[in-house]
Amino acid sequence: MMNVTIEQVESGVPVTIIKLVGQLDASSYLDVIETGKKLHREGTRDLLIDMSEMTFMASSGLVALHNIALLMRGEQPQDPEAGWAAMHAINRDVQNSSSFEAHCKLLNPTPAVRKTLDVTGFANLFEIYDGRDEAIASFG
Amino acid sequence: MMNVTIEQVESGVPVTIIKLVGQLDASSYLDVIETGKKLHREGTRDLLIDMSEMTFMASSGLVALHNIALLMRGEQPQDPEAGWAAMHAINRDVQNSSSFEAHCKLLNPTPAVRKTLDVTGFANLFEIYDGRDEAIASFG
Amino acid sequence: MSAITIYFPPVCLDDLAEIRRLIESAVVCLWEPGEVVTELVIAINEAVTNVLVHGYQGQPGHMVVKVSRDNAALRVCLQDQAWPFNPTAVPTPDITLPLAQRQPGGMGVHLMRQFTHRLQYRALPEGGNELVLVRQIEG
Amino acid sequence: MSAITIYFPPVCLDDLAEIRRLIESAVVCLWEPGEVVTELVIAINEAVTNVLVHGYQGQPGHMVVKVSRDNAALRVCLQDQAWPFNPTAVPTPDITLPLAQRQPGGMGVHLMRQFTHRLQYRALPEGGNELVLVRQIEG
Ligand SMILES: Nc1ncnc2c1ncn2[C@@H]1O[C@H](COP(=O)(O)OP(=O)(O)O)[C@@H](O)[C@H]1O
Ligand SMILES: Nc1ncnc2c1ncn2[C@@H]1O[C@H](COP(=O)(O)OP(=O)(O)O)[C@@H](O)[C@H]1O
Repeated sequence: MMNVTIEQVESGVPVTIIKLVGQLDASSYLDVIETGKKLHREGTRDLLIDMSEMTFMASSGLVALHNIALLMRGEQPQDPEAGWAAMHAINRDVQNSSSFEAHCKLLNPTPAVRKTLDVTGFANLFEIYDGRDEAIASFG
Repeated sequence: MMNVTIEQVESGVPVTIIKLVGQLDASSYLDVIETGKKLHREGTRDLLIDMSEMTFMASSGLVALHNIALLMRGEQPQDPEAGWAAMHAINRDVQNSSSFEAHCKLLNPTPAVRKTLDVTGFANLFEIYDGRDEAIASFG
Repeated sequence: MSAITIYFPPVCLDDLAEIRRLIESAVVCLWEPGEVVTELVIAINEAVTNVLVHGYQGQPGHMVVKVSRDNAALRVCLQDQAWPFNPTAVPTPDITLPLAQRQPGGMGVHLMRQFTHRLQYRALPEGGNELVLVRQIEG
Repeated sequence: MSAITIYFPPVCLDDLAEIRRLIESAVVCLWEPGEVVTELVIAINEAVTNVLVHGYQGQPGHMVVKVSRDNAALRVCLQDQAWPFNPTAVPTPDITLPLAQRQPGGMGVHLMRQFTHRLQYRALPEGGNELVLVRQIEG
């Protein structure tokens, strides 16, 4: 069972914070992807995923992260301006040797989730922050 | 697993508060009785049992209550004055039509423990308090 | 889910808290946590305790627990390999007696009865006992 | 306690959280909560998920889980009645690829390997699969 709360903040760019509360597994990850899609449709381009109260994450949770990260850097056909920004973002990502996702970042995973991110290489793809303010400031 | 913390307060008479933390069942009730005996040996004559963090109580817990309550109203051969007080207490108990234990009272049981006390008649034998101050003041 | 069966290895009183927690986890697979589960677990704990204390007399012994649900009730079936004993034949204690006139103990079967709607006992043909605790959840 | 066996009724993905919790409760009867248990439960969850998703393909199916402990290791044996599939033959994914070049998924067996010390597979003679996850706890 996964509960999701959503918050909008400003930090140069608008940043959406999505807090996942509960257990992210194969029975709940599609809901999380749906939430990501909905946020994207509604204009979210920079997303911070608060994992502090996610008590469990399975490999299907990684699929959700993967999916949402691609969404956040992808094309937005419904809005040419955003589309351009997205293309720009993709360029930035390609140029960026660190290869961290610029538009989807993670906040405060529990030790077990952190280890799951480590052993699957996801910790090399996503910036992981301990502090919320620092995480927000890193966008834009 | 049962953890026990002990505290001494004054309220006309000295009152010992024993807080039972955890699960009181057939594997732990003898330890609680031992604690009661030890307190009695060390002079405790009025006892408040704090049940607020007792997450489980089996019928063996009632045996512990029974045993400790008898101890608290019993004779204390090692001290004539206390012995007299104890005799007096027994007289009070016999005269008291409510038949509540005067020297052993209960604080803040959870709803399930409360119901266990109810359906076994123990709620008619022990005064049960919600407030700690009120419970302490009721002694002496 | 409708039914879960748990086979325990030889267990004794030291294992009681873990047995209780595992059975509670199984019950919670079938019905949401709350008063029904809490009270049913108290009843189950009394049944398990009696098997361990009186049935196996402190020696480690096997136990099988099957929890199941139909629309109207949760059923917990407890099987042991101890000497036959029918707890449903235990007389109801007098709960109005003052403390000094009570024997300590003797409340276990009473709690089972209070916190369930039905107790069903049978001696197993292959030896041992089966006690089913039924707790209604609807209607 | 040394070994606990749980028989599940036909289960599907909706039951996953409860299956996980019940198995965790059983593991915790054998070993104290902490990193070992947390990681082992992640591995078990991946194995169970694969049985439900790929093995039974969303149809309800039976499962038997036996958790046991010897001095040196926790063993979790998972039996199903699905088509034979040997997860130990799944190749190791490349975890150094950038996100855009990765296929989503394919991390389940990898997590099982990372969070256990050994995986043992056999096709059951009567049909179905047995996967044993071994996690060392000492030495
Ligand atoms: N499984 C059992 N095997 C043998 N005797 C039992 C069993 N269960 C209960 N009894 C007997 O029935 C009595 C009443 O049981 P119970 O109401 O649970 O109270 P208690 O166990 O506290 O005495 C016990 O004292 C015991 O003599
Ligand atoms: N029990 C199973 N039955 C059939 N196929 C399976 C089973 N478990 C795994 N597989 C196959 O192995 C692949 C890799 O599994 P896994 O590493 O868990 O990743 P994922 O399940 O996310 O694809 C699966 O995509 C599936 O094709």
